[in-house]
Amino acid sequence: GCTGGGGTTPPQSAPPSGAASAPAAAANGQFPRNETLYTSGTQYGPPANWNPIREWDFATGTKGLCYETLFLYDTQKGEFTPWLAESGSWTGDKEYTLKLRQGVTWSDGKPLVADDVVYTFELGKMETIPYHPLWEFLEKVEAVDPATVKFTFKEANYQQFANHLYSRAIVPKHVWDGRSEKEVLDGLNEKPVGTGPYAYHSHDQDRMVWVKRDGWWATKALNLDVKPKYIVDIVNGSNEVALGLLLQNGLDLSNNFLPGIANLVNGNFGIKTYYSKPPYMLSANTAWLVPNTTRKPMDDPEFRKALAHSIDLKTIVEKVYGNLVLPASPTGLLPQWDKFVDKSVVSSQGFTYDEAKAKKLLADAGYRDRDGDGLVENKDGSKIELELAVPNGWTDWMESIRVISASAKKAGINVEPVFPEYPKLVSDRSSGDFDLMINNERQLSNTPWLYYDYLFRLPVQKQQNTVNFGRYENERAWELTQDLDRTKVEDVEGMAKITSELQKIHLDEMPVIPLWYNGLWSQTTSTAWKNWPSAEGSAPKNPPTLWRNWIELGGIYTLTNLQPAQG
Amino acid sequence: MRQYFGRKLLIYALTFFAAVTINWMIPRFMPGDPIQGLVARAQVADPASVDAMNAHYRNLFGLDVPVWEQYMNFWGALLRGDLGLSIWAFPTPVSDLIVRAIPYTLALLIPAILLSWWAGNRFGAFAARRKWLDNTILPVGYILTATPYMWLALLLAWSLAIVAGIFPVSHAYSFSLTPSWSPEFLGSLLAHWVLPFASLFLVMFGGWAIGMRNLIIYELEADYSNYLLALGARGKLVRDYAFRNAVLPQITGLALQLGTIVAGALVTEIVFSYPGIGYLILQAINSQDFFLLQGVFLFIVLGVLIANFIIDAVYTLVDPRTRVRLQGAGA
Amino acid sequence: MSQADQISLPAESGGAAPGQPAAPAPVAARRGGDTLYFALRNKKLVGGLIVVLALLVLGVVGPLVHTNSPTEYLGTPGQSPGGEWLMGTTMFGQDVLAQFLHGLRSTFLVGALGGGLAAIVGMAVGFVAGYRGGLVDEVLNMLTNILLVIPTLAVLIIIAAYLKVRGVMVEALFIGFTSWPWAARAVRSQTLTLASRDFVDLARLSGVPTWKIITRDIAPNMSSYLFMTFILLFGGAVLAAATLDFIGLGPTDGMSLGLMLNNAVRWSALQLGLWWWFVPPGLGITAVVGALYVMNVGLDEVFNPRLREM
Amino acid sequence: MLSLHSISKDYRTGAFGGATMTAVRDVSFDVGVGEVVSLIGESGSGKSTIGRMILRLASVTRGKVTFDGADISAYRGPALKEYYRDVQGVFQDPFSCYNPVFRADRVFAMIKEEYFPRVPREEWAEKIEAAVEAVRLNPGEVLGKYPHQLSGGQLQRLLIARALLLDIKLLVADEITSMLDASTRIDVLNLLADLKARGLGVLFITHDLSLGNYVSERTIVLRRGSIVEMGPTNLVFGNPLHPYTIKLLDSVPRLHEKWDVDAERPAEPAWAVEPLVEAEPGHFVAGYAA
Amino acid sequence: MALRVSDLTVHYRTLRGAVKALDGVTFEVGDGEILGLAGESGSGKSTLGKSLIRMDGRMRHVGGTVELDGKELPIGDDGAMNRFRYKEVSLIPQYAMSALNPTRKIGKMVADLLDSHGVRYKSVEEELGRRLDLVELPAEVLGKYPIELSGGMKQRMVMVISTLLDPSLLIADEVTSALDVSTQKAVATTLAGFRNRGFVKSMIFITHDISLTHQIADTIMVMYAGKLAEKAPADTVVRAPRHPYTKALINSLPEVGVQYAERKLAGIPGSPPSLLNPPAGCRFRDRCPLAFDKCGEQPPAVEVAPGHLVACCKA
Ligand SMILES: Nc1ncnc2c1ncn2[C@@H]1O[C@H](COP(=O)(O)OP(=O)(O)OP(=O)(O)O)[C@@H](O)[C@H]1O
Ligand SMILES: Nc1ncnc2c1ncn2[C@@H]1O[C@H](COP(=O)(O)OP(=O)(O)OP(=O)(O)O)[C@@H](O)[C@H]1O
Ligand SMILES: [Mg+2]
Ligand SMILES: [Mg+2]
Ligand code: NI
Repeated sequence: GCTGGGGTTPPQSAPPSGAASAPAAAANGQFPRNETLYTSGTQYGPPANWNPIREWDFATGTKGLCYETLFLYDTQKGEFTPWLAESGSWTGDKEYTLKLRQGVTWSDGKPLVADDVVYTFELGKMETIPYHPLWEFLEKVEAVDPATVKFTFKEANYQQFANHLYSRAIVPKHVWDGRSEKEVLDGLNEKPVGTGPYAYHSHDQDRMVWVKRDGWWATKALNLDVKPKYIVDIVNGSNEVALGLLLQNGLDLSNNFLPGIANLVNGNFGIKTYYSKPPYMLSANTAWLVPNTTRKPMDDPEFRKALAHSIDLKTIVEKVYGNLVLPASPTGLLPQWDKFVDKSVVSSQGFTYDEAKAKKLLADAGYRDRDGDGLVENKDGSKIELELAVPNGWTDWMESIRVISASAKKAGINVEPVFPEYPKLVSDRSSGDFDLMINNERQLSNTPWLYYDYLFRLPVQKQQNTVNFGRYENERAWELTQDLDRTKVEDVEGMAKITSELQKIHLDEMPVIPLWYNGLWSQTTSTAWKNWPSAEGSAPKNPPTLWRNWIELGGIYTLTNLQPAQG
Repeated sequence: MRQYFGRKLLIYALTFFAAVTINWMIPRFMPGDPIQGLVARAQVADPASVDAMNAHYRNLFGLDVPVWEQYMNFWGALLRGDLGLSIWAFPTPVSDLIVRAIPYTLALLIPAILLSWWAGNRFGAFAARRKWLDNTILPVGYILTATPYMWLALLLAWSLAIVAGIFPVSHAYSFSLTPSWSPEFLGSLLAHWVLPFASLFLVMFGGWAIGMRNLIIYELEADYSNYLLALGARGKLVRDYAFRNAVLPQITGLALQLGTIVAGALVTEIVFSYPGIGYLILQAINSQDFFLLQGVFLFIVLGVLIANFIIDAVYTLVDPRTRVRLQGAGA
Repeated sequence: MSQADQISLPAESGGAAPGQPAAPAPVAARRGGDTLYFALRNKKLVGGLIVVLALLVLGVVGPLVHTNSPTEYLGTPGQSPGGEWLMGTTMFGQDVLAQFLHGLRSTFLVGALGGGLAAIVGMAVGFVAGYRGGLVDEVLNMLTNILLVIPTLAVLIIIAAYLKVRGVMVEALFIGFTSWPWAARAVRSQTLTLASRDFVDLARLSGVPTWKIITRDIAPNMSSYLFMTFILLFGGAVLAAATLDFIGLGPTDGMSLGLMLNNAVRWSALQLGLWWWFVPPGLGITAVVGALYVMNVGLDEVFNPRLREM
Repeated sequence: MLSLHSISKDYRTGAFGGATMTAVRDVSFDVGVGEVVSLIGESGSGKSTIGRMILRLASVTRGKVTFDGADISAYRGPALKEYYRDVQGVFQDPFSCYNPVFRADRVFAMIKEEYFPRVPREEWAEKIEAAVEAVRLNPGEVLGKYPHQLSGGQLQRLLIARALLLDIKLLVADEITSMLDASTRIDVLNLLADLKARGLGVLFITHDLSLGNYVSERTIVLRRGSIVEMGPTNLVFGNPLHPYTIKLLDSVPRLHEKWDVDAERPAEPAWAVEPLVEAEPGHFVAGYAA
Repeated sequence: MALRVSDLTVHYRTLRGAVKALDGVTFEVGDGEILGLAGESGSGKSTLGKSLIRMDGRMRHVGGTVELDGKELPIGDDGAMNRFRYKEVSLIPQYAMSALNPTRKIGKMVADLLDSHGVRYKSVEEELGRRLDLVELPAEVLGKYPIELSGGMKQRMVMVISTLLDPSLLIADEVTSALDVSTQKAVATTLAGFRNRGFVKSMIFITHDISLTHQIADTIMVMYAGKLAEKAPADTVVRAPRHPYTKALINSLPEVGVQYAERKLAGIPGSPPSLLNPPAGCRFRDRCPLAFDKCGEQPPAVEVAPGHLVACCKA
């Protein structure tokens, strides 16, 4: 069904403009409820830039609604869908050729050409650009013709490159050309010119408004259409406000962690989640307990294992989260990666909460309670006093580590929860100045390689900024991880073989202790829009989210599948 | 007169200087490195990139020069009205964020302060008239002034917004509107304003009422009141006089209260997600945006100082005693 | 810093201090059993005291009797009051009553500690400034005025952000060190009037050292005033702590009423209708502070014969 | 014994101490052993200020005060304490001289604590009783009571007893009778006069001329901080030469003489700082031109 | 007779019982008479003054009547008294320095006060000017705030205000005690001048200084412990007092010229009785050198000579 948008003519390829200059789009400054999609849960500060390079803080939808990627990746099916690209394939050992889709135009009317892709990837040559590491194995990008791009590699890191293919937002060279490194990195890009279905409408401190743009290529090419004429993304000040809005039907899609949502889903509030039963949400990432393996006694795998057995995960899942999360598999691999989990390894080496086992592991490894305080001491008799840190204010985690502390103490391990402010934690974590912490900074992606990259990346730097915060060093594991990277994306079996090895090492050594899967928090209401993704029946199965970097993981289909609730 | 104000100005200047200095220290002496936080958010792993980004941001925030120079630069920038960039809303200048938030805070604070002051004083004077009023109505004042701002705000939000659904719970105007002068928009602004205003108003109202009641009792006991009564002046006249005189210390009280009031506005805005300065502070705290915190703090100090100065000036204008004293006529 | 200021500000020019006697009336205070007589007959004082004491007992004894841990997940989440859980349970199944009792306890702790500290600092500064006069006075006065103008909450926020672990004690400390200025000012002006009284001169003529004069001659004469100052500082500290707790800068371990409010809000108690989670803590704070304020007025009436009969 | 050498006192006034106000200007006089000197003048003329300067309760802006030849401004700590062993004061308002919170005896206890810490308790009690009896009070009646339980006259006499404990040489008595009833007032005055006989020097500050006249041998008339007339009491009162003194005396209500109510009030004599001139032996008058 | 007070009894309510501050006082004040009220501190002078115009919250009218110009004053009824205040009875308070509203211009305050009595300011403006002239105050003071006036000026201002409506009776309570001799004289003579000019018909001048009272009063009434001790023409009280208390009082007054060395004066030993539970009989008994058995009964005030009342059985 393709019903345009309620009769009013959307502005022709709406020229993105400043906050004040687009009021004509909304009839007397109002967004009719039945044409507007209200979302929230992505943006934590006021929309401050529309710069697709700033993947961590651009305004919601900058990538996905406005700028688009070459491919999409379907996490459910594990498939790549050509998007701006028409196709792409490895045309040599170290050569990848990409065909661009024809008929794609930028919102200023210019066509998308190969040079745009080349320009985008070449931006990564700048050191401060987040995808700069790509150029460690990429040698060059060339436009063979206006519709063909050729990538030549120093080394074929298939997995990694596949990730780039659906992660990089393509920017128009004719607009961006000549921007300095500072502008590229820090520029606001107030007038985003993209290929996507929406254009900038207006913004305020607490909201971002997108307006549907005519002439989105996918309508013709893929018979896809986005129904909401306006998308109003509400800045997420606090979860409870979002919940309030949701209850008042002021939100159609909330991507917030809302405690107590289970009650509401089960009650008669018109709020739906992907699953109608626990865990209610799809899983989005794994929360790990990260021990600092350079410190005693966390340098001892046996101690780490004992610690893993001492965690009362059930209480966390049931009480703290009210069953909104799933306990993680001992491997920590997300359910979407189930095919890479070696069940035999898990059954032989996995762990669960088991106080007795934890005590036994401790005793066997030589950790005994020498002074009778119920807490074990180091092998050399010195006291063990470990601090488990989560950022202050992250309430669910704060509650969780209280639980961990309590159950660990029962097993005899002295773990105290601490709540430093976030920047402090970040700098401690980078420099390795911590005992234990919780971290979940790896999202679901196309490849478990990213997961193991997080666990095993070597060499350990002075500052560990994104991976291997525990400074765990295992050459073999890192080699295996690199091997995984060099395995072709289609070679699931080859990948599984390597991941099985990696899981063995992981469970043997416990460099990080997987705890639970954080959900792809998502709650929907159907007053204005229906056909939301759901596990049930024929409902769409895409991730119901506008989280940054998730629109290209299928979030865009959620929009194209939506239907007005009335009529 | 000049001396008096000169001296006041000196105090203000010193306060300002102290505040700015504390302020300057905020991001520099906070645990954790804001730049590191910024870089960490960008999820850059490559050591070279990290270094490049670090250098880039250090330069951008002016943290790559010696500390004393940073301090000087800070003053320089300050005098140019430049409060630096926010991290929370990078790369929006802090001053922009503040300027955008101010109207909301002022729209809450000014009516709440003035109306509660006026109504509280009236009410307190009224309650002081009779013993039974004093014992029945005034306790309301005590309860109100003892109420934490946020709790009253919560109660109002819960009862009138969530349960009764009469008012919206949060934000400054409906998400279905864009700012304009249309009646819908103004109506929406008003509807969103009522509850935060009411919670501020009520708490302050209680305080002023009690203050006035206590003051006016002393005034009614004063010699001039007794003299008037002995000469058979009407009760109304005596009360009027007492009221006028009792209002004067309440003006000074207002100056001293500003800090508290600002704090009250802060939590109220937080409860209602009202996009004013208080909300900004919460966001700054939560995202550890010290540059923003710095700017907001400075702004509050400045605001309080200016307000204090105005109140001081008003006070000297309305109280003949200080005026005369200042002119040295009494000496 | 606190709302308490509002009802206690010794007006600089007016001389009369709302809520407090313009000058302490210790003569009356000492006249035999009069004070006690009026104290016992003053409904405001007695009523306020009863409420405060009742809550104090609840806070002190409560947790000993009702031994549930305030943080453990004991029951079904989100139980409404009644039955097994007198005041219901939180989102996690924590016992709200236990939280409330522990919260009361720390509320009193913060109040007593923060208020006490502020009173001590305020008195020290006020006494010295008022008694010494001259340059000392000028400098202290300047300091007081500066602190009075700086919005202390902002300062508190900054300081609070420094610490990894914050306890109730630390919080009380902050509050104590930032909320004294108005008290200092009030004490100073009282000291000024007292210091010009002849008995102070007489003490000096008797060779009594300054500190002794302050502690033995001046302070006892203002005892009622000082006590009332403390009461107001106490209330102010409780409110300040609640505010800090509420914006998430409260104790990271331990329970307080402000923290309960904070948690209730963060975990959407409002939207989920768990009113028993956020109503009692606010009510507790209001009751403690309100009762203290009422007591203050009662005391004022007791100590100040002029106010006894209006 | 006590000499004032051209002392002056400036107070800072104005809202923030901008202006200065000279409360006492170039005042010089002596008080000898066993001599009662009365200091007379209207309100605000600086009488108390002079007394306070002598007692080191106020600083001297210019000039110096010597006691037995030594400049008292140098005394600090113990030296000052020793000074107070010799020089004591009694103030106008007996009620405010007692800390209302404590028993009246505390004024004695302070003396003991600071000056006689080693004297045994019994001995001390005897000493007090002696002193109290010396001021003609009944120890049993006044000791151990709170100030409000005693009359003004009793309190005032206790203060004098307190000074006596120290065996002082000079007493500064600042308006010690103005708060007392006529009937008790005279007792205190008589007491002073008796003490004088024991060799005590007294600076008797008052604005009541008849009282000054009653007890003192020498009189100093003060006007706006300056001495206008000074000399033996009988000369100053018997033969007032300065117009201000004359006016002052004229204003004193007398029992046996009535004012002429409807008469023109004499104009306030013009005020100027004039040097003291010796009009008769020992009788100094400001700006006197014979 | 302008004022006739008969058997006036006023008590203060206190915790420990009634303080019998005024106990059956009877006297008269004639037209044009200035009655000087003298006595020891606490003898009930102020109480009497207050009773005649405005009782404070703790005072209780126990008995007796007050008649002014033939009309009875409802002194126990605060509301009813309002009619008489200012127009009939007026007061110059002791606290003249603080009697004026500090934040109101004086003229405005006067206007407000007059308005309260239904008198138009305009109608008295001229007279006000004349009287200000009389006390040597410039007319500009009306446009000033009290703080801009010196103490003496305020005192005179209050005198003018209080007498503006020409009351029958003016009560001046200790108006001079805080002043030094020269100002004291000025104030006292001005008051007498007011009477002479007819601004007030009669006046009660309260002070504890007999020598001062004597200067302007026609009659002096000496009170002792809530009772009348002696009332007589001023000269008689000073020269030929009959009551032992008056005598002792007069004798204890030093005079200019009297020196200790020449004539030692004597005070009155002892102190007045508590008014909470005053002993029966003559209240001066304990201190009286002449006391004898009969003093155990309350002596009535006897007119020993025309206009000379003495309450003592020895008189
Ligand atoms: N601490 C002070 N600061 C400023 N001025 C003062 C101070 N003390 C006294 N003065 C001023 O100094 C002058 C002299 O005061 P002083 O008390 O010595 O007068 P006095 O003769 O004792 O008057 P009185 O008879 O009223 O006691 C007065 O004008 C007074 O206002
Ligand atoms: N408010 C009161 N409550 C109780 N007793 C009072 C009150 N006011 C006065 N008295 C008592 O009444 C008696 C008479 O007091 P009053 O003030 O009339 O005396 P006075 O003659 O005016 O003395 P003074 O010369 O000190 O002014 C005194 O014993 C006094 O203690
Ligand atoms: Mg004096
Ligand atoms: Mg009196
Ligand atoms: Ni809304």
